[in-house]
Amino acid sequence: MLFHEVLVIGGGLAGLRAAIEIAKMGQEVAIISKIHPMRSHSGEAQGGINASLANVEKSKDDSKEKHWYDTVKGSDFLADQDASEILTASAPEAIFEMEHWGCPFSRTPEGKIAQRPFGGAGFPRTCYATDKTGLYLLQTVWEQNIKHNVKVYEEWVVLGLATEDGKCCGVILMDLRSGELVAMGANAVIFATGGIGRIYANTTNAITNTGFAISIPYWVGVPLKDMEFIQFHPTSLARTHILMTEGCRGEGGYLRNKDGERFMSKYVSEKVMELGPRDIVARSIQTEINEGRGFPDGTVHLDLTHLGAKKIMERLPGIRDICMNFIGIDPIYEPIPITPGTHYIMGGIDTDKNGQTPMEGFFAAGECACVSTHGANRLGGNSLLETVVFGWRAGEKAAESVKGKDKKAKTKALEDALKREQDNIQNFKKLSGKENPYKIKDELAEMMVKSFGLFRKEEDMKTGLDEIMKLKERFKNIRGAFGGKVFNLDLLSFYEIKANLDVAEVLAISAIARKETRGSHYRTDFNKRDDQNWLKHTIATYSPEGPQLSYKPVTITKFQPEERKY
Amino acid sequence: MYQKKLGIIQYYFDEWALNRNIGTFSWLLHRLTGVILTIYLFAHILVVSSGLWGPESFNSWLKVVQTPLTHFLEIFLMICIGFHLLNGLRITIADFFLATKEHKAIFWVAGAIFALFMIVTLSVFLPRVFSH
Amino acid sequence: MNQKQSFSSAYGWFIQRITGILLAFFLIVHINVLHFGEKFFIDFNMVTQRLEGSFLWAIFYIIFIPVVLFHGLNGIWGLVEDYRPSQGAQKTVKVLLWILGIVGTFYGILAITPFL
Amino acid sequence: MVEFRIFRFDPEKNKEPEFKPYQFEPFKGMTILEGLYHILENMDSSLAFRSSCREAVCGSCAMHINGVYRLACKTQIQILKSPITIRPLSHLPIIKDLVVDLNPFFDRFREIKPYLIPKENPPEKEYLQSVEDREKIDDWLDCILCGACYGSCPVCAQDPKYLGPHALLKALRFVDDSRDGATRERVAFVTQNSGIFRCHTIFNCREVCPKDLDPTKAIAKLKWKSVFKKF
Repeated sequence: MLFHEVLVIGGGLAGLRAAIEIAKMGQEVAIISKIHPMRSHSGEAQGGINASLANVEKSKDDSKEKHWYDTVKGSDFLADQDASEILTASAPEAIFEMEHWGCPFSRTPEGKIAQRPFGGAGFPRTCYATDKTGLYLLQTVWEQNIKHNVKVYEEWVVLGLATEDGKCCGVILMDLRSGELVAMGANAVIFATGGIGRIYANTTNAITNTGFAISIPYWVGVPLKDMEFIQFHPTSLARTHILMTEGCRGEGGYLRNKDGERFMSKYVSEKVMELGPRDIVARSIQTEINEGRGFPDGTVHLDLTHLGAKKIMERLPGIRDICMNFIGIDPIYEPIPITPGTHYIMGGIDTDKNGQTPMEGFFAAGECACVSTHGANRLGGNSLLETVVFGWRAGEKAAESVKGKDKKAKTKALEDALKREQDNIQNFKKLSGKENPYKIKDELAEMMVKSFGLFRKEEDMKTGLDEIMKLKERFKNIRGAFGGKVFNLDLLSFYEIKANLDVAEVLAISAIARKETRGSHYRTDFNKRDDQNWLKHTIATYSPEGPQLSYKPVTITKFQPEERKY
Repeated sequence: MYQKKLGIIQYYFDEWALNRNIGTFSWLLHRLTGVILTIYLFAHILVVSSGLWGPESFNSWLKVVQTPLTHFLEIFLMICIGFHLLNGLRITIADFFLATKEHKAIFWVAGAIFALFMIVTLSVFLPRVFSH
Repeated sequence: MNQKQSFSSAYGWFIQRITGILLAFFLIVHINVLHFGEKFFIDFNMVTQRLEGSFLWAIFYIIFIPVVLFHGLNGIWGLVEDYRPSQGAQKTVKVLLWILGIVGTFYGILAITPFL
Repeated sequence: MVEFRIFRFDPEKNKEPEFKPYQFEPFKGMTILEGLYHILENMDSSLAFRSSCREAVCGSCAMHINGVYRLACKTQIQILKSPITIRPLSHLPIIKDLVVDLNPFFDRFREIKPYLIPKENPPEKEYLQSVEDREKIDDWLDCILCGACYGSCPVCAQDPKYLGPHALLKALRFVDDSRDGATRERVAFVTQNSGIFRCHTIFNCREVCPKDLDPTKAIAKLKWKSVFKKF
């Protein structure tokens, strides 16, 4: 039976960063990833990574505390302020480290790391490397993993967790190449599996970002936190929903409706305009579209034409490439049609500020975790920062926690879990219904956009929840999975669709319960923030009857909740 | 896992089948003409060296090699030399001046020069073939 | 970074290009004179007329022959190397090519002496 | 109506690969990747291929489509002539259908030590790098390791030890980086038997690169540095 002291699940930024930290501390570590690390969704991040470096003229009054305040304010005061403080205070160090590892940041004329303005931030503090910051960070961190010789199991999928006495003691894996199931023991497991965007149809996320990973710990009893808070990115390309970075607006792009009007002035102050926080800008765009001021194809325009060819080529070359490749538009001469798209989940696996979940030996970091630094709405540029900072902290903590422990797999628990998964797979292959599971996936995704989108309403959400239950019923009556072993994508999809349904249910129940408007959770029937009753985190725990909700207070240290105005 | 076995010659056909572009085309022809020219070079030295055994030996050898067929083949030789020379210069320009972006343009310019060269060659060589 | 480095291939590459450029000049002169300039049929006398007592032509061929042989045989070596022969085979081919080159050079220069 | 002719090889069933035709009605703006998903979801659940980002930055879906190596995600069906022939990347062992074993590809990449080896101990803040120095590496950064260049390079087929366009491009990225201190070692390393001088300047890598990078130019630059020892 295979054994590693620490297992990192997920080869994105958070996972890779955690692995480096563990390797540096001298513990044995292996990364397990469904895809090669360089294919991770982190590489799609475009705009930048926040840190109060005060490198440019306009940001010279910036400080860690101001970054902290902006983050908390952006979160609509739902963020745990101690976690946010850690995030913002470690930011400069984390970024200097990346730079020392070779990340090719763009530079100011003095040779320092360049910064650009981003939504919801008081100063230009987003460090960037043209508009491919995520890709370059991912390259850098992966290269460091090569340097530290970290073992990577590429194209191995985690199917389940093995637990013993409420402690995590390993994972069950499927090697996609051979189709074999493998049990792998570990003293600590770090989940860094990223987002769940694919349960929505209009997502900017990669095809691999399904709800599967997050549901694995959920099924064995690890609670999920704040799942109702889904961020909608204001600018995603029409139809394909490919991300158009916030940097477009940071560099001075305009949003225009069909009358050519810069409509953001109606929703936020003249000073902020397009650079409001994402939830507000996204809702403004959707309002314009809903009230008939959008273009006939249901979009508004992101206008970069006034920036000039030089600036676009220098700062936003990737955006230009995407526009030319996918819709045949050159943003130097034509505005880009955009709509809001599902982008990020603020919630996730419940962790404390060291990445430790309520289950011993089980950690989480990155987008799949909810340390709650982002509260109800994340600011642009903070997600890359979160992956790096909390990946690092989770790695450190996990490495500490396994020191001096037995280096032996707990055979009994692993074998049980292995048996369970083998049965699951057999069941999937034996099914003989009529339904096409992919139809269920698509219908779920469409429904989520309609019922749990930017604007939410009690009755819509209730019908949405009914729909989920119906789809769950239908899922029992699907066709059997393809029987082959090698690279069986079909079987994997079955797992993912089943998980999508469960995660959607958690999301729906959490959202229906929260009777207020906060950050990205905007309800038309309760359109005010309610600090009296709802300044608390939603915790959803698995039970066979469906998710059980409980609540947890928000940590408030320095900034008292106030009205959020931009 | 499956991997196709490569034959020594088959390999060139496969590469051409999967990459039908200027680069592969000129690489293949460059190789072929290079080998032909090297073989020709040695043959050439051998024929000329017959002069070492006196003028008669040289003249009798030249009679053997100056037939309508060899004169016709000389046109082919000119094609080889012309292509190899021009393409060699094209690659050298790309390597020395980092002009990789312009390689296609250079190819077509070289093609035009090659065409001119061939017109002159044919006008001189074809009459020679039929003068026997 | 433990694999054996070979700067000889670096010079091989460079000299191949330089000899290539030189050959462009040599060949144009050689072919122009022989194939385009001369009458239809060549015999011993015609060649002797051209070369006899010409110091320049002698120098021309003494440089031309080694350059063209190096270029040709180095090209063949590049082709052979692509097939990744074993160390032993590589050595054999290398020695063979060097012998061919040196013998060819001497024999080639020798071959033009009757005309001088 | 469009027809996909897809290279199929299932190690559990076939000894030799075959091409299978699939016909369906594409919608406007449909990409090859969406077409493959359409086939997987509705027509043939045994199909295997890689994909992740669907926006040309992850490099999963490089394959040989109608005569050219391209990313399936950014290739529109309507620009191609039906039937569309789809093959996996060449020069790599095939695991199943369109999925190839990229290990040889990544092993070559690891050999060049693809990480920054700093010149000096890191300063307290960032290394200062002028805008001009940053610009020098700008052309070599975007590699997504999709393997299109490796598949298209005839040298990679003959010589599995050949470092390949992707690794050499990365080597130049560090050689040109003003912060990197191992320039001499890097150039010496790529001057090995299976290094830059195996490149025959065929230009295929720059022709197929989906990110419009120019490995041919990178290799030519390395050749210069290697010959004249200009670091």
